[in-house]
Amino acid sequence: MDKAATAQNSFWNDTGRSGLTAWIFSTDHKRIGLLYLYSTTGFFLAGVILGLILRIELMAPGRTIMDPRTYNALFTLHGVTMIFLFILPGFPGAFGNLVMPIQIGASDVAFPRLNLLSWWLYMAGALIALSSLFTGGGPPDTGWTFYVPFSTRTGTNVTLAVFGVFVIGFSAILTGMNFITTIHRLRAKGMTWGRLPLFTWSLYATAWVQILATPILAITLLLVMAERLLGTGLFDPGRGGDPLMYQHLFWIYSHPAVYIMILPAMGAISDIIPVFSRKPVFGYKMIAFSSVAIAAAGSLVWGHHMFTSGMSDRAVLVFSLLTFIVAIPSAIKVFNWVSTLYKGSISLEAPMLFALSFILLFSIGGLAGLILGAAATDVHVHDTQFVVGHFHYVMFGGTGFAFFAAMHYWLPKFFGRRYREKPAIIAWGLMFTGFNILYFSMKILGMRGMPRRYYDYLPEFADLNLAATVGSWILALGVAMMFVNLVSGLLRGEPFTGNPWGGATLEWSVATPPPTENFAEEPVVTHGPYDFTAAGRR
Amino acid sequence: MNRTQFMTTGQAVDPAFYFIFGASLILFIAIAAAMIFFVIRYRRSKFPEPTSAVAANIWLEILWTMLPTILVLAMFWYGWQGYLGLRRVPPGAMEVTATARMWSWSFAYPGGRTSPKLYVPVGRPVKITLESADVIHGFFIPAFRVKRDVVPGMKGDAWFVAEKKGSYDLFCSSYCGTGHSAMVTTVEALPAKEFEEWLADGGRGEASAAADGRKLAEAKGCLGCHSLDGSPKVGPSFKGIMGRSEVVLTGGKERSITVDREYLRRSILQPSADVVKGFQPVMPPYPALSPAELEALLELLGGLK
Amino acid sequence: MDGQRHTIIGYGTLTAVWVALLLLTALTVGITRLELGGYRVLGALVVASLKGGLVIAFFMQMKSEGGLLRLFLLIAVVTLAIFIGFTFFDVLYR
Amino acid sequence: MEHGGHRDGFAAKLGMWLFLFTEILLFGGLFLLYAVYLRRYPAEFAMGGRQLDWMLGTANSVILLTSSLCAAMGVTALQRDESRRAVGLLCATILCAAGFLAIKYFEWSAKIGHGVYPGSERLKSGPAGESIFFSLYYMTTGIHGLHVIIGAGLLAWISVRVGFGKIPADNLILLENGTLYWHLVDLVWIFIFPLYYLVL
Ligand code: HEA
Ligand code: HEA
Ligand code: HEC
Ligand code: CUA
Ligand SMILES: [Cu+2]
Repeated sequence: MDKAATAQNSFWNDTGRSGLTAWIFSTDHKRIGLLYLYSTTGFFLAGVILGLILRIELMAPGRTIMDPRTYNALFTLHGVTMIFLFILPGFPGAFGNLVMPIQIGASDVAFPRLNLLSWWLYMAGALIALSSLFTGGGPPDTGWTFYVPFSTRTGTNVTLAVFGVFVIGFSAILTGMNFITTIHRLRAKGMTWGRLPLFTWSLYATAWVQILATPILAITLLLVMAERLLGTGLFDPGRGGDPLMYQHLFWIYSHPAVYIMILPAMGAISDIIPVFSRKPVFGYKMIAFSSVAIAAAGSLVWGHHMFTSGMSDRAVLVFSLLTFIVAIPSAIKVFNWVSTLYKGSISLEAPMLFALSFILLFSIGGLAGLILGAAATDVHVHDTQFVVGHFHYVMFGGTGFAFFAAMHYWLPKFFGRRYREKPAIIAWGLMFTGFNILYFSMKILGMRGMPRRYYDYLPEFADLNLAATVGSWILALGVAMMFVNLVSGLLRGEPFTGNPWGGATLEWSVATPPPTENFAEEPVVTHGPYDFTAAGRR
Repeated sequence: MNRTQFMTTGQAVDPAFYFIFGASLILFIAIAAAMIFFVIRYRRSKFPEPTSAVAANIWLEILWTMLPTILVLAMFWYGWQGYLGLRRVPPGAMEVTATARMWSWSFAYPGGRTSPKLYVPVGRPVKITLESADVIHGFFIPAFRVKRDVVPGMKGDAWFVAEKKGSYDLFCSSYCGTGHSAMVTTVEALPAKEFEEWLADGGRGEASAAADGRKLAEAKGCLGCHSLDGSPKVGPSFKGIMGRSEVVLTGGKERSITVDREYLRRSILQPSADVVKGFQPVMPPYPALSPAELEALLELLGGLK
Repeated sequence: MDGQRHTIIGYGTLTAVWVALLLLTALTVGITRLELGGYRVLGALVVASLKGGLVIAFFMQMKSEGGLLRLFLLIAVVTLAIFIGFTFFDVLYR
Repeated sequence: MEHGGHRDGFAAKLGMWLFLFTEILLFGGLFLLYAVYLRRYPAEFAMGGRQLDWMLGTANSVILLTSSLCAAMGVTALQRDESRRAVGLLCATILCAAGFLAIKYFEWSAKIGHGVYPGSERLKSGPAGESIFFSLYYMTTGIHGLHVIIGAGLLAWISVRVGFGKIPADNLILLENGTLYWHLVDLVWIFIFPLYYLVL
């Protein structure tokens, strides 16, 4: 920020305003991206500490440190924070904003002021959701899924929490329409669809999901509020309503939402792996196409969360079949990533380590998804710790590790300074080890029958729960170390200039840190995003 | 019982599990091995430059589109067949009705006997009809691979057969509030003869159930929230409740009271009238208790010193 | 696609569309007063779709937009149709 | 690919359309519930539907269609540099919106006067399907009414800007987007009207 940054006319110091207002009222996509980065990682750290507390309670059967009500409120808060405050807005908000406009050769997104409004809405929604902890009937205890009729009956402050999420939904919609418009209208000369970096491709697919699925969440949450405030009874079985309709509406949004979480992560991985292999990504077209395919097919499978709900058997048949169809484009991606390594020149620096472990962890999580997608096996593991294991593998091991990869890969570019390599790798090792101990134990627990959202459990589950808790400490150590290293490196570390990793996408062609207007003159793109020779790396 | 007539729920689910798990494991090991091999073999210290610039291969792409497609279709098929096994109740199954409420189970048998544990005869399929008194619960017996949500306003069912005598865990799998993790009971599989005796004995015992407060408290779900041994659960413990002095909130105002019979009666019929300080107003009212049942409960509470 | 749209839809065309819309409104009211049983819903929806089509094509000027917006509109409508339609895999067979 | 820079009219319109899709899906959720519950409670829905006044519904349809016409003509007027007329037409649109809301107000207050509103004693004691029908009716028309209010406010703001000549005739994207929103409000009503007032 200081010396390295002031050396040029970077976006860090070029602004009419000063102090905090230069940030929270800035319409520069890079500043907004950093705002998102700070706020989402802030909530991530808060949420992750909640996760740690959950694990301490589960260390041993019976009461360990809290009562069941607190536990229920905590896992709800943990889930809501992680999903709505971290993982959904995180990738598009932070790295989408930071990187995407530069990647396509634009000076900003299509609607910069709307972009700022998105962040404001996100913060407002987050604060509303969090204020539910201290007002009304206290912190909501419904789980992040807000299932009726429990959520319409409980005395806790569900209404406010749900309203906060509703507001955050608006923010996601605005980001989505901004990104689609940007990618359609603001690509530089020569930036054809076939030359779009895969990260941008994935954001494009994500934006469509945000636009088409989020409104359904909005109306669903409005109906829950109406149910609580006005007594509309649309989901109340006592008044002729059908609780399963809530589940349909909720998952019509929330299943596609898991692809909002994973698609940008896959995009980032597709950008990182070629750079550290110095080799064009294998099967560019298939990877780009499979992002769109995942987004499209992902809208058809929501029913797989309801196999045991009492939904009709025919619906089980359809949704199970379609669920397996979504797995195919994911498989294509995995195979293409691995083939990219073949005969490359591979350097295991921190971003690459995180990217490669993404592949492993996401595969473990995704393959567990297959067990969940098959009707018979899902009946056994539904609502058990197996599901908890599955989604931590895909969300934390997948999106989370990709987020860390992206942090190590892109943040030096924007800060002009870099972290130290060795601590980064040690932190990675701790995280990878702790992660697997923690969540693989949960998967086994689930297969053995331990339900999820259980404050207390039978003694037969004690050993693995203890293992998981110990794993969570190793993981926490790694995460803490990674953040310390990142923060201190980005603020005071060695200068980071030029294009040390040899990336061929446009963001590596501009100054480090990028100037406010990104490009002094409109760039003309003459080669593909992974064409390292044409990019003149050597 | 002719064992070849039906396959158990475990036999329906497990093959699908082994197939998907096994295929996944093989694939995962292959992918991980290939990845690690490439990373080591093509490390930059050995190959400062890539030795190939191939960026696409249509045959490979086709291969790894088709291969997973075939594989997942097989997985789907196994899963679906197993699911059908779970849904097809064999003829001649014994029928039991399970009622879930916050936070306890109650099982009703033909002939009118009820119990908080699920007693079943060994070797005979049992069909459970599921009903909920309040929110969504989940009927889950890991040992038999059965799970079905218990949705208010909807009749669900599940079936299983216990092949060996023994006691199996039964969980509430669907999150239902504070006592969710305490909504645990067992399936007691008894040899057919013992089961018949149990059922017959219960028929007699039932008449006196109203008089037996403890059984009643169990059947009505009181013990899901109140303990008899002094430990607080969701609600205050019943132990030593009579004559206890405590602070309650009446219409939002705190006042001190001493527990007497009249207060107990009101607490059961209109729990929201006086809410014990430090507890949530979550106890459901019990207007449907018969006078005899209410009397028996009060008797029980009064006697717990 | 072209950034700026140059076609101007005349007052006459707009008024004609409006008249058509009013006629269609009268038509829906008419056919739903008939005893058509289940076809009433279908008929009303067909007419409503026609009206919607007119509003989109002329008032919202989709007629003179490029293919891109039309494709997008199609995507949105198909998505909604899928959301409603697939729910009926459950509702119809429960 | 043309690079739009700061005055990329098509980008603004593209963004607006994308936003309209989200509105369509928002109401889509309500139509989904309508479809499901109509199938489950045909008789009760018919009973509920007959309690709605189809004449008022028709009147409101005509009003909204007319308002849409005015809005569309407003765009044409501005394109032809007749900004006076454009403002007049926008005012007519807003007037229609007011009329629509007035009729809705009478409709709602009459219903509420009869004790028909979500959670009312009458609905609670009546058949289940009827309470579902009216809850849906109130939610759908309520959210639609909210859109009418927002749309009218938007158009009012735009007409002030047009009146003060803030929008040059060749850059009427703001007006176009405002009227697009308004037409969406009309579009949604085109479906609400038969489903609630006619087919039952
Ligand atoms: C980032 C988020 C994310 C992602 C990407 C996924 C991806 C997938 N999920 Fe997951 N899922 C969640 C987040 C996610 N999920 C969450 C949060 C829940 C719980 C919600 C709650 O109840 O609280 C959940 C729950 C959930 C359920 C419901 C479980 C239950 O409650 O009973 C199901 C059921 O089908 C499922 C399936 C899948 C499948 C099939 C995929 C697929 O997309 C996975 C595809 C990936 C692979 C298949 C692996 C990679 C490929 C290979 C290694 C090659 C070989 C592959 C083949 C041959 C096919 N998920
Ligand atoms: C991205 C999403 C995400 C992430 C990253 C996590 C992370 C973690 N979660 Fe998460 N979890 C969810 C999403 C996520 N979770 C969701 C959606 C649910 C479902 C909720 C529901 O049922 O409704 C859930 C539920 C859930 C449960 C199940 C509750 C139950 O069913 O009973 C448990 C139990 O162990 C758990 C534990 C953890 C742990 C131990 C972590 C660990 O990763 C945490 C490890 C700890 C650290 C990494 C902390 C280290 C950091 C520091 C100490 C700060 C240092 C700071 C600086 C130096 C600046 N989670
Ligand atoms: C859903 C959980 C739940 C169930 C089931 C339940 N209770 Fe309670 N009960 C509570 C809670 C919580 C309180 C404390 C708050 C209050 O007073 O309302 C309470 C309070 C009471 C009190 C007053 C205790 C005191 O210390 O003043 C009595 C008596 C009582 N319950 C009896 C019963 C009986 C008898 C039943 C069964 C027929 C029953 N409860 C079922 C949750 C429950
Ligand atoms: Cu009952 Cu969980
Ligand atoms: Cu899903």
